[in-house]
Amino acid sequence: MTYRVNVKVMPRAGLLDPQGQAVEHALSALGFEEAAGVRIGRAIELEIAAPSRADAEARARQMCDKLLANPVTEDYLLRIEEH
Amino acid sequence: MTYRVNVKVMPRAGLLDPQGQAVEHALSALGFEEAAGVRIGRAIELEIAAPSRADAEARARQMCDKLLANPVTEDYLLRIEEH
Amino acid sequence: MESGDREVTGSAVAGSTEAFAFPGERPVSSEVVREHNLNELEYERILELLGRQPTLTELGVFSALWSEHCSYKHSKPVLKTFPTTGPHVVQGPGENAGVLRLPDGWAVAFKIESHNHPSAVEPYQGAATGVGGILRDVFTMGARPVAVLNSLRFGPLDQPRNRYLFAGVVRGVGDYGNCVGVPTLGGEVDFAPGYTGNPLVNAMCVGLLREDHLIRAAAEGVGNVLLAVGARTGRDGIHGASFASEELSEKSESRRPQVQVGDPFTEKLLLEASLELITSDLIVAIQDMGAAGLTSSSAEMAARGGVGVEIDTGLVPTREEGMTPYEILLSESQERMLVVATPERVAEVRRVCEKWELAATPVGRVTDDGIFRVKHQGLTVAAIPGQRLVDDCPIYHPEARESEETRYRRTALPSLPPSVNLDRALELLLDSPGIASKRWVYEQYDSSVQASTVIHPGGDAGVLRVPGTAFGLAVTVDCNARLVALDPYEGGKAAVAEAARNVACTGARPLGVTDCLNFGNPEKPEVFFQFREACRGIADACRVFGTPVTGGNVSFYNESPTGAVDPTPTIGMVGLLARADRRVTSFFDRAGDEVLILGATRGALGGSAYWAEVRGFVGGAPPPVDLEAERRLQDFLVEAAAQGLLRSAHDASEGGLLVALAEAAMGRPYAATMGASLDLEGYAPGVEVDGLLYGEDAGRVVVSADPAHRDTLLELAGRHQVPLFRAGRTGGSRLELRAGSRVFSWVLESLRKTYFEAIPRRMQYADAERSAGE
Amino acid sequence: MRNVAVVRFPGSNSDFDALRAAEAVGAKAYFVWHRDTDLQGADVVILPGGFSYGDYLRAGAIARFSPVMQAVQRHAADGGPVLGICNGFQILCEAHLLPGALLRNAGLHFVSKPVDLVVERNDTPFTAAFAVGARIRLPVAHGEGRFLATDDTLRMLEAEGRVVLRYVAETEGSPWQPNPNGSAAHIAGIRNAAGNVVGIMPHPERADEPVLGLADGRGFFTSMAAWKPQSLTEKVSKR
Ligand SMILES: Nc1ncnc2c1ncn2[C@@H]1O[C@H](COP(=O)(O)OP(=O)(O)O)[C@@H](O)[C@H]1O
Ligand SMILES: [Mg+2]
Repeated sequence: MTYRVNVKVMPRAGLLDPQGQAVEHALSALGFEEAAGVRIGRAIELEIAAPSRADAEARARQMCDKLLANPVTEDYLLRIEEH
Repeated sequence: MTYRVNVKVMPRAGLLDPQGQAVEHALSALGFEEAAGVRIGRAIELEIAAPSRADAEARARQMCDKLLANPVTEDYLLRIEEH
Repeated sequence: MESGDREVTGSAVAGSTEAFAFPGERPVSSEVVREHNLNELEYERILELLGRQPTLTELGVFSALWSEHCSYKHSKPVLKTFPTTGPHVVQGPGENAGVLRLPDGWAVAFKIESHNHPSAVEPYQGAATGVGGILRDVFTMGARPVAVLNSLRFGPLDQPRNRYLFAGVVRGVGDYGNCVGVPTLGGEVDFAPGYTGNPLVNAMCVGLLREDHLIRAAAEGVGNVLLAVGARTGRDGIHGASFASEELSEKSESRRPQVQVGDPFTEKLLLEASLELITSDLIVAIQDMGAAGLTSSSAEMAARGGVGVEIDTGLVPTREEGMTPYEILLSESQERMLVVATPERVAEVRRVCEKWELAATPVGRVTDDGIFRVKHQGLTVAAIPGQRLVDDCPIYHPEARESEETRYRRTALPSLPPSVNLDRALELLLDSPGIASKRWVYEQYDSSVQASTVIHPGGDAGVLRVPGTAFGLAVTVDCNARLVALDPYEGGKAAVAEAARNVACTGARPLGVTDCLNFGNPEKPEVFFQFREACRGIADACRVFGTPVTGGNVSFYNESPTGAVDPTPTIGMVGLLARADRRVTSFFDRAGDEVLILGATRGALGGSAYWAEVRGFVGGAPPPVDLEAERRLQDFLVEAAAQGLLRSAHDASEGGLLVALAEAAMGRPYAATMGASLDLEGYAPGVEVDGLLYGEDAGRVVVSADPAHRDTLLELAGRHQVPLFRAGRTGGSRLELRAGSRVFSWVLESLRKTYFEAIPRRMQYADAERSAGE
Repeated sequence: MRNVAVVRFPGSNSDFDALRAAEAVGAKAYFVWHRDTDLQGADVVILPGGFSYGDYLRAGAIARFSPVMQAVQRHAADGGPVLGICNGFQILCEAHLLPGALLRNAGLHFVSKPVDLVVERNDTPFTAAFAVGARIRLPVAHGEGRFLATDDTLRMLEAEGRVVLRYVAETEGSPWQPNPNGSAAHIAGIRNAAGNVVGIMPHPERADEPVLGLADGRGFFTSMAAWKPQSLTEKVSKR
């Protein structure tokens, strides 16, 4: 079975996000004043071959903890779909 | 009403994604041989004040087309939740 | 922004030192005091100084200003022994950066700073914010930053964690400096087991100013307004200063302050705004909110001006809701400045900042009662006699004793026979990351921005021209920690001598020094011994060279579970090149040139890279540095370059004479090689071949010159009493060498592959290696 | 005398360099602020290198919307010469004044070093002083310089001879030279159809004097100074 894994890695809440800030300014300069709280992180897509969805998720977590997300500055969110 | 908007901006399919390749290589080096097809893009979170979900979505699209994604090299995906 | 328009809350009774706990703040218990890294003696001093119990806010203020990082409580007496004066010294130690006089009304401001602990926790942000801080130290003097340098130490690259730290730090240094638009003109990187778990990240900045634009960070003028300029204040790096003043341990993981994130874009705006404010004479004083943020910047500026300040933390723009005065005072959010201006100028100051899209918010004022007073929505939460707050931290004179182990190591010799022959040894050395080309590093650093770079990284010192003038500056950072570890005094001398040699090789005259003293826990006698002796060596060398120490930084407690780091007193030096177009590079570049060796070789292998890398032995007595000989060598190089007699000059450092010759011949990765055939017969009679090729005696330089200049050079060398040996000619695609009975011949192309690929090969996938190996 | 407007965006960092290089060939060069809407009678516009808006999101993505860019668009539409250097090139692509996009370097690292290039067109206001096929050396310093476009666009660029600068395939004497960023077809610089808008990744303004070790960059500015309004239209109509 292969599963499609979506990882969203975002800057820790409370940490400065200069990129998000700059984009928020740009948006309101472009007339999108209704946009607020812009934060920018990484989106990672991958496929995992695994016997079960649970296994796929477990492995994906390990990948995030070990490599895909920086525990010091980032939080991540996993979404898994069959494929 | 404010809506939480999740934008996922990914490199257009078929385009070389050196970062994705590097991460895929690092994953297998770490023993995650089951990971494949790694692609890396941008995750953007923001809040939009709008009268309706439809309006929020329409505005979010405009933001993506105008600024958040580069039509030449990127595709984007929107997800909107009430908030 | 509105908050900025509000009036600063009226003063409390002048002179009153009454203060109240902020609602909800913990009472000050002995436990709380300990958490703040204050010992009994220090707490007693606080009680005595206040005549009452401190509030938690006040305790936080004391713990920041009395941390090692801010108070220099273990190092002050030793630092006092550095020579700090000279006819060309415009600003010595004590300001944000030292300043030296240059020709034509110009001056150079320069300073080095460590960011070791933050980089150990988060290499990318740690290094980036390190660069940001040192840039601010320089442009708050009124100088435009024109060069960045960096001195880095990591554990061996065969461990993934070390590769990850190395990759992250280099990316952080690069991304920040590149974005702000300051060229990185030099640096050094070395690798040794002692740095595993505690990397060293030292950043140096060099700036240019018109001497009459110099501004000092002294608050003056009762009634003047304090403005916070730049980024909003968040909960970042609270207690960073005291964090930097303790050993890294599991415990510090939990006490770890929230990571500071750098924003080089805002820094660039701050840089332009600050220089506009200073050069258009709109402000009285300006200081970076660096370590201990608003607290140290305001307290130090007040103390320098002999005045008091009153700050209303309620007016400081914050990034997060409900921040307490304690947090606002101690936050180390980046890209913030504290500016002092007369009330009439405030509007103008804010207009300039506005132009650069920066907020400038009045947050306090200068008072006449000498009190450091903090209010929050009308409530006085801190009121401390300002001068004593800055000056009265207890000073310590720790015991100093050299460790038995070091004494033994100095007298020891390699036990194993050489594993490889002498020509293979060269390849091993060129492949060792400490000696190999650092191109993997400096190609990630913009070295051409500002269109003034005359010599890029890759040789000895970096050189930049001063636009609109004929002269230029040479800049370098150097330290061979192996030598310092084995003999702190000689090692300290050697670090200054190498820096001066690197500067002089370009044809520049050494001007002055900024030092970054990275050591372990000073409360350990063997560590304090290293510190004291290394400083004695630095002071002696600076005296002989006429290069005063105009500033620097002490970083103690560089210890990890594996013990103290190798003592690493990094020397940053600037030199004056009278004619930038006469600069001398370090590579052979014309066939048929004479190759000359300056200086004497005794074949000292103590502390050499050859013993360490090839024979697996770190020990022996480092070669003593003859400071007078070094000085004569510098004079010779400066004069020869000024007369245009030299085609290239490269000093022998790690790896000895042979590595220096090979480097001169291999050239830069972007140009063709230029071989040489040399004969050392009669150069160093009686010296064993291994010592001749790989010994690390100080004071030696390899130069190449047009044969037409030979006699002039011989005469000049005679006049300066510099030993000069004619070793042969450049040419061909090999490095050929006769030494005693031995004849060697290396193919440069294959040496180049080794030398230039050594680090890239090891770092191929390092960016993606974070937790691996943790 | 040529009026040369150097546009300053927040985060520009080669603005002074471009100004200096233009002045060095006798141009009357001056800064135009990103909020300005008037180019003050500029004959030539230079978008300098740097990190406008920190290069956040994508290099040039935010700067493209600066008020001044409308004036630049008009200037370009009227056939006025525009040179985008590095970040300026990225801005021109984001603003669709030039096709394609500049992505993160294939090597994933910022790259700062001298590179060898071939000048393929001298019928632009900025390369007229070079012979076609001339080999020059200039510094690059960028993290997002990998030129990329659809196959059709690439074919069109080649067919219309709109590649102005190309990284040489290899350099004798050094295996560490070529294509520093993985650009498609080794493209280092292109021009628009009319030929008046040119974008390049390398930095001629940092290599225009012997004391800097490289001087080939001077040609871009002497070309600019010598260029006459009609000379381009002639060349264009000749094709
Ligand atoms: N971290 C670094 N950043 C920039 N340049 C560096 C760095 N490390 C080394 N270099 C450059 O590489 C060259 C060789 O460095 P090094 O081996 O320390 O020379 P030396 O032994 O003469 O001090 C020097 O030009 C130096 O500036
Ligand atoms: Mg050297």
